[in-house]
Amino acid sequence: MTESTKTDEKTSAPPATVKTPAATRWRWGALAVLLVLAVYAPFQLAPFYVFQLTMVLVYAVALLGLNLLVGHAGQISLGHGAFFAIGAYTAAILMERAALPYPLTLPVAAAVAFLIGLGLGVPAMRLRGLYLALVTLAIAIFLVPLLKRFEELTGGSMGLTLAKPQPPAWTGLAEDQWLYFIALIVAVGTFLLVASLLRSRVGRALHAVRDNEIAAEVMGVRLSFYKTLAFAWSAMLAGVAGSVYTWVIGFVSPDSFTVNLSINLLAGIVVGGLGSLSGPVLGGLFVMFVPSISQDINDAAPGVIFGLLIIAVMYVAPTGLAGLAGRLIKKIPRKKE
Amino acid sequence: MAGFLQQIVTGLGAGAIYASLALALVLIYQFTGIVNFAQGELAMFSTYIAWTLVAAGVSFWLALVITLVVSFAGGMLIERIVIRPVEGAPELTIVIVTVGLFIFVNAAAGWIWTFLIKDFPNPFPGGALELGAVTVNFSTLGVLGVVGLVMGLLYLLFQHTKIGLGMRAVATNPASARLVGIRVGWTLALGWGLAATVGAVSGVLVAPLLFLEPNMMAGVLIYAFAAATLGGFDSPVGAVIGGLIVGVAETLAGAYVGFIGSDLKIGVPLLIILAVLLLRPQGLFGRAAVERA
Amino acid sequence: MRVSAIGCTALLLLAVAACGGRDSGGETATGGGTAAAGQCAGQQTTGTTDTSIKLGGIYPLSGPASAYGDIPTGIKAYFDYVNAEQGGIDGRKVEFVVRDDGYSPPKAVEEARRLVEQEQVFALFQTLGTPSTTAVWDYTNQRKVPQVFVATGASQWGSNTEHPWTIGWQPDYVSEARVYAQYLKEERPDAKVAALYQNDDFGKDLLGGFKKAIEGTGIQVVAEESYEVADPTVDAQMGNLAGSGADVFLNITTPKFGALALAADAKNTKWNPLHIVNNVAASRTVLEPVGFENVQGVMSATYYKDPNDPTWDDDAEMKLYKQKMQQYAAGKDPNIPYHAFGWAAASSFHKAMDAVACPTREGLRDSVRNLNNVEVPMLLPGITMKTGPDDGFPIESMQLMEFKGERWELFGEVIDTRAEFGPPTTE
Amino acid sequence: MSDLVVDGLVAGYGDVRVLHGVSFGVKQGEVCAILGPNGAGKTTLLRALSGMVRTRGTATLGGTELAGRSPDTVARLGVAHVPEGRGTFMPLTVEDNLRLGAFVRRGRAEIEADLDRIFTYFPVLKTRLKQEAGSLSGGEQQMLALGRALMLRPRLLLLDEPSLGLAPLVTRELFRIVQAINAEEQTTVVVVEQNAHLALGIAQQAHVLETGRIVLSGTAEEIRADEQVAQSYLGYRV
Repeated sequence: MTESTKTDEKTSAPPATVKTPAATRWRWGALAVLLVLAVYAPFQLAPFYVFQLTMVLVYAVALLGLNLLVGHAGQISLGHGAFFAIGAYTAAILMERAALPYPLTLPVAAAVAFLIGLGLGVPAMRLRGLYLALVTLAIAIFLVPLLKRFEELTGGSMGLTLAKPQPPAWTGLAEDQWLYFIALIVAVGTFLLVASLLRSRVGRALHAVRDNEIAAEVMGVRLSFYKTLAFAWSAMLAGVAGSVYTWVIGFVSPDSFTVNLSINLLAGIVVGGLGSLSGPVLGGLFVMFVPSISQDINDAAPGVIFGLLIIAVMYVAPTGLAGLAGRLIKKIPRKKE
Repeated sequence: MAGFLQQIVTGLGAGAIYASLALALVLIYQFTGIVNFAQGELAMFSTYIAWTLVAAGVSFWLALVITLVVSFAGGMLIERIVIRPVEGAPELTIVIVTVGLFIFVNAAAGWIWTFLIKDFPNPFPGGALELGAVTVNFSTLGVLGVVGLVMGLLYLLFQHTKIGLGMRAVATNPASARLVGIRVGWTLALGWGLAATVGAVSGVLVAPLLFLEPNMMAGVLIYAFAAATLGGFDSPVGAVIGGLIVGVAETLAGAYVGFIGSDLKIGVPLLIILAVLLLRPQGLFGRAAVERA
Repeated sequence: MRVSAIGCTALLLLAVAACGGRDSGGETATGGGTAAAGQCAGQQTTGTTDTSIKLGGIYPLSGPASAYGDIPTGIKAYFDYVNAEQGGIDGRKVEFVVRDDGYSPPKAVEEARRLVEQEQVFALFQTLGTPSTTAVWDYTNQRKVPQVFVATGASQWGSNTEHPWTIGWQPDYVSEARVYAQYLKEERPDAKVAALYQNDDFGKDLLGGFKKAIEGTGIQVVAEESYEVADPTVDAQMGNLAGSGADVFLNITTPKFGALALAADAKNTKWNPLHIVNNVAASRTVLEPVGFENVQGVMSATYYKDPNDPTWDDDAEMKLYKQKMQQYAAGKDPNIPYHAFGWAAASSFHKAMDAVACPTREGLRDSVRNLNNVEVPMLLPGITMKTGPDDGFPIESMQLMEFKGERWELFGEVIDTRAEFGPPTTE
Repeated sequence: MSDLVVDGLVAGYGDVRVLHGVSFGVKQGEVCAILGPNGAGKTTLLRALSGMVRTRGTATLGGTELAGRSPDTVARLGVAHVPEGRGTFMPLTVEDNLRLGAFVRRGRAEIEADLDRIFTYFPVLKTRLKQEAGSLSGGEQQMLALGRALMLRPRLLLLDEPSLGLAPLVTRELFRIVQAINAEEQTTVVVVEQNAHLALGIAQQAHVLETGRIVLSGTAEEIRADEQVAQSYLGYRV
């Protein structure tokens, strides 16, 4: 590793938040507004937009997991879509083959993804940076033919079609609203889980691993243990997102989880902002909306616009949209001074 | 036995294709520590330039020369315009920029040239060499020969020229390279130009065998990654040998291991990579120090 | 930094909510449709008026399957032509909204909902690909939105009875397989077949249909190899198939892989089987890069006219197609077969609309399921669209062809697979 | 007449300013020592001179402006900087490292002659010519760094903590060589050093830097005689 890359990495780590009382108030205020809005939104929006926001939440949960791995533990994964797929398929197979009530599929999907993440994490975490990225990429690619191979279980290339969860009558909610609230509860739950995880000793250990592996080791952090754990948690969150995805879309097939999904997810979290809690939400919005925006701009070749937009965002906000938002806000009070 | 040898030859043919692109990947990685996801797409785009020239009546060899020159300039231009603005940003940001470039170039090629597959002239004779019961296509030999030649030229460039020395210096320690007076920015651009040129050679070699279309290199890229990982991301020789091993291994596994079959043979490079990396994380020919990202 | 980022996210969501709230359309909205009267009373008229009809299509315009993105170009050219020169379909100007799903099922679900709920289309006219179509068909059928002439040849569109609002168009893969089986039964009753197939529903349907059709005959499949769409080459598979000693090669592939397999077969001078390439990869645009001298005697079957085929140079419909493509899709190459496919499908839709009892969604649903030998000029002579209460397959006939010189030559009679085999089934 | 003239030099990283207007001069062929505690801005000063950090103010070498130029341009103007950590090209051979020092020079024969000249200062390098630089010991690497710098035929040599991480005996030998080089080649040297005793031993002039400002300047003897300096940096009382 060269000197210059070392300094780059240092600057890339998000600066530690200095919690002044005012800032904390701001933060809680903003969060409260956000939550109120999130609860209010499905009663105001057309069902289609409710569905879109539901998918944003699903992607946000998956990105939360990726953020844990990439943003907080500093490990690159190009195979996050594979764990998303594992969660989605676990839920689908349990609902289809075992007729398990859908809420029960979520913990099972989480557990399966966690265990597979742990199993793959033990060898994978001996690799660093680029090599880990490529091995995870290979996992994502390999999963597609593997899903087709076990046709009796997975439905092969035709996939599995499932009935979507129906809202209980007492709620008076429409299907889209019900699914939205499920996704919202899962998203809020996982965000709280990750936030408290990061504040704990584990979070500090992960940051130490990211910022300086050698120093962390010297300080007595069991590197491989925490890295593997981060990988497994990240997989678990992807699995949770995957199971909610299955409820919302009602269909899984190998073509739903190609390597493009993994690459979109990684692009999403980098664009959203690594290491920040709002990064996954912004990334989810990016993954969900930017492809359609690209098509609105140029329907002859949407990819041309999508590619340019990714590059443009990285120019404007090299540390992601969360960082950009932060910088913009920071500038406002400064002018007043 | 003849069947087995034939499988190996088939594997070498595929491996040579992977190796040619892996060579370009390794070049960029050496200089910048970046895995350029758009490398294959740039190669595809270069090949379309050559195709357009040939279709316009330019002779194949002249078209090739023009394409290599244009690719070199294009590679440098991309470094200056696309990569330079995010220089100094976290590596992951740059990787994502190359992903954006991948999507952009792929879509642009489809937009300009449509998705119809195109015939690309084969510089090598169409026949085959009969060695006993084994058939070796001349095009396989040609690809292997050109890949070897490119590798040799790169070796000469790096080990025996001043520019090459400067490039190696930038690759190992850019800050220090600046202090001895090397214009690092231009050297990096040179590296991109060189990688784009090698990529163009790869595209021109691959196109007659895979047919030219915008997704021609996307499948090859994955195997080129595997080849580079196997050989070591900082070793051009390793990339080529890695490519050949990957090609042979997946072909043999697909043919002889019943459970794997044709559908799961893509898992073979995965297993090889995993095994190699666990035993020797820097790859077969890489240097331990280079594990940088 | 984190503080303000959350604030910003809040603002952003607020903006999304605000702009969403403005043009929210409820489930009951009629989208400006006129209430149907008389025998059509109570039927859905969303997306259509006396002067307009709005259709939505979902295709991969981005990503690895973008080649199919040419299909809507042909459709648009047809509708533009009909709108400009015939006053639309029965006086209704057609508006065709195309959305991109990148061949990704969840994206297809999103786009289907956008088209149905936001754009308020009358019907989904074509969704492309089995995965995307399967992902949305529960939705369209619950919503009672016609999803007609989907661009995929899976047999479930015709055989499934729980999805009356969804129907295919092109001959399904099983029917196509039967055409080849029928030919081999007559000409090569002892054929040993080697097959290369794409490892997805399309490849498996076609190969499965073929195996089913040759049951009880002297024909056997002696070797089969699959490939993934992500594979760079099929050389290894072709090597293994050549080693099987088969005398017929069944090439079940998409265009690029079809060309690769044709080239590999041509290169191998020791193995010279009868080469049957499936319709998807049989376009002259696939054979040309391989070299016409390398594909002499290759067989296939088809149902619509290939714009590259000189046989149709004087055909009235082909002339019209090429002229109107030039006029309404300037700069697009009319020889791309997907354009002709789109044109043929659009003209089929026109015919189906002409035959509706009521200009309603129910009317379209019933019309496409009650096609009585409807002629579509872009289809081969003798091939018509026919459906009935227990037949959900509009086109089931194909004609064999052999490549000679620089073009396909049709031979034999049009083969009606339904007459020969009964309804398609893979079971 | 000073060869190197630094006037009001301001430098820093991002928003953090490290140097707050530093001014001094070094005569042609003299050795100038920069002393000061950790974090005073000594390394930043050298980086500012060789263009590695953004600056305001001026720094001229023989009348040519250095400040605000890129490191490679500064090197082409004859400034050789041996950075903190030595800046060795680890995987490259010793010979490659030395030749890189002469990267901006032309004239093959002269460069070959200079190689030989460097082996007279550092005979050990000649025996390690084809070896990877990374395999050398710390002292050898420091010698290699010096040799690489000399291959530029520098007009100005900037040395950043040459003694760091080396055994006392090796350090003394190194400073002896620096002194010899300075004497024989008439190269102007600016050396930043924690070990003030050693630095003052070869310097004519010295400046003490604290929190980005020069707080004391004088000849080596004057600085050595200063009681406060003696206390803080020399580790003994006068």
